[in-house]
Amino acid sequence: MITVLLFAHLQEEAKTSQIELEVDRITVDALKKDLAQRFHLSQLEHAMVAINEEFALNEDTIQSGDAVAIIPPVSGG
Amino acid sequence: MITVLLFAHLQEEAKTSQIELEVDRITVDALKKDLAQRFHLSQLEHAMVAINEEFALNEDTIQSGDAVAIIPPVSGG
Amino acid sequence: MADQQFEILETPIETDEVIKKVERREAGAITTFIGTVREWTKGKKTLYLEYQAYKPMAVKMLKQIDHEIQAQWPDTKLAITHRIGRLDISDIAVVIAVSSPHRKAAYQANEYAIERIKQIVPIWKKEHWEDGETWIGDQLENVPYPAGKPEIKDEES
Amino acid sequence: MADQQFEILETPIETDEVIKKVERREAGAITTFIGTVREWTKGKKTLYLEYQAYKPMAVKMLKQIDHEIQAQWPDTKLAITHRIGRLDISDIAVVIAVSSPHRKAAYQANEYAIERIKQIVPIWKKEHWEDGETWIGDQLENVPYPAGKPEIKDEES
Repeated sequence: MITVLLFAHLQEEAKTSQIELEVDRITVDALKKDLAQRFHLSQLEHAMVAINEEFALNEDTIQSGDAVAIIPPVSGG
Repeated sequence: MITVLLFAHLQEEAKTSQIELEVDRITVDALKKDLAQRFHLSQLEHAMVAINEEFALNEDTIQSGDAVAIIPPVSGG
Repeated sequence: MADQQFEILETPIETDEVIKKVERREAGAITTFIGTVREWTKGKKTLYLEYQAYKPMAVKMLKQIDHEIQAQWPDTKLAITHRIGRLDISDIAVVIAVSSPHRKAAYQANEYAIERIKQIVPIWKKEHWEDGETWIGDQLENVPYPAGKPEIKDEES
Repeated sequence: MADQQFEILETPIETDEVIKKVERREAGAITTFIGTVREWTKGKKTLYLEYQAYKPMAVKMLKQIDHEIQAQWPDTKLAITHRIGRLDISDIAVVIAVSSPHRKAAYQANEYAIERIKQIVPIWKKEHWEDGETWIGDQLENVPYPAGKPEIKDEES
């Protein structure tokens, strides 16, 4: 199982801050496409994905147990 | 009469912070030469002169009543 | 403690507390950047802001910025506190303090830190105006990340 | 009051007090520069410093720096306090605070202010070491003024 954290507008669009996915392995790219479809998340193409608090590339693979977060363009400071 | 204020090393060399000169008019250049000789002030060639709290040029004329200060290279901050 | 040099708080930031973390006898210069909530942005009046963070990763990224700064300006010491939650006009959102023996490095490292915060630290702000609200992201201030790690750009905020 | 934006004090400087003078609702960024007494300079250990000022002219020159900054960065607000008298290691000699709607101007105006202070404001420091003392001037850190007004140079302190 993979836990995906959502923030900012994504959290509001999905109406939840956390999604549990019943998969063992998935690439970052596939995860983004899957989430976009199922939860109608906008602008996911502009978002980064963090695996265990590190920025990941589209080709990287997420494994069961990883802490995954979708990181839309940040606006702190 | 012209009052000349001294600061930093000049004050210590002259053993006073203030010199009264019995002159009516003098150029900045002539004042520096006069002070250097009479009070053995060092590095006056690197000092600026302020007349009434404004930096003056060597050719400028000081008149009786002006507040004059010798400004060695500053080191604040 | 090094761990407390980088904090995400839900309470008001005391600038002096952040400055204290970088004070040391070798320092001749301390620069601070204080990011405050501005009332007007491009003709639009802000009522208040709401900041959200992915806290553990945000702290981790602040520490990464510290590593980057130590590599470029080895003599500096850095502390950063970012506030999240609701902030009103003039409230302090972030304080960055850098100490250094010489001033040039203190200015440069400080400006580098705020630029990197705006690129890699997972914190988001939601603007609340009189006529609506929006999470700020690429549509207004930022551009999407290119593949891989975000790069330094010269942008205003 | 504008007159209190620029001060020469004989007592410790409270950084927060200087920052307060530039706070305003238009500000999105406040930068501060805090100049502190450094223990080591070029391998020599400083015991303490003594600062002296030509006070009325120093305040006047700080105001001139403000005019120069307003001309270059019109949206900024500036406050500067310089301390004189005896200062120990880590004591604050000067605090410069600049607020601005955007950060770039706040950094640039702040750095410009410290550079100008080191050129045109009649304040002098005397270094006291274990083996002697010297008024700091052109022989160590500065160069003599060229004819007329001093110009901006890129120097460290």
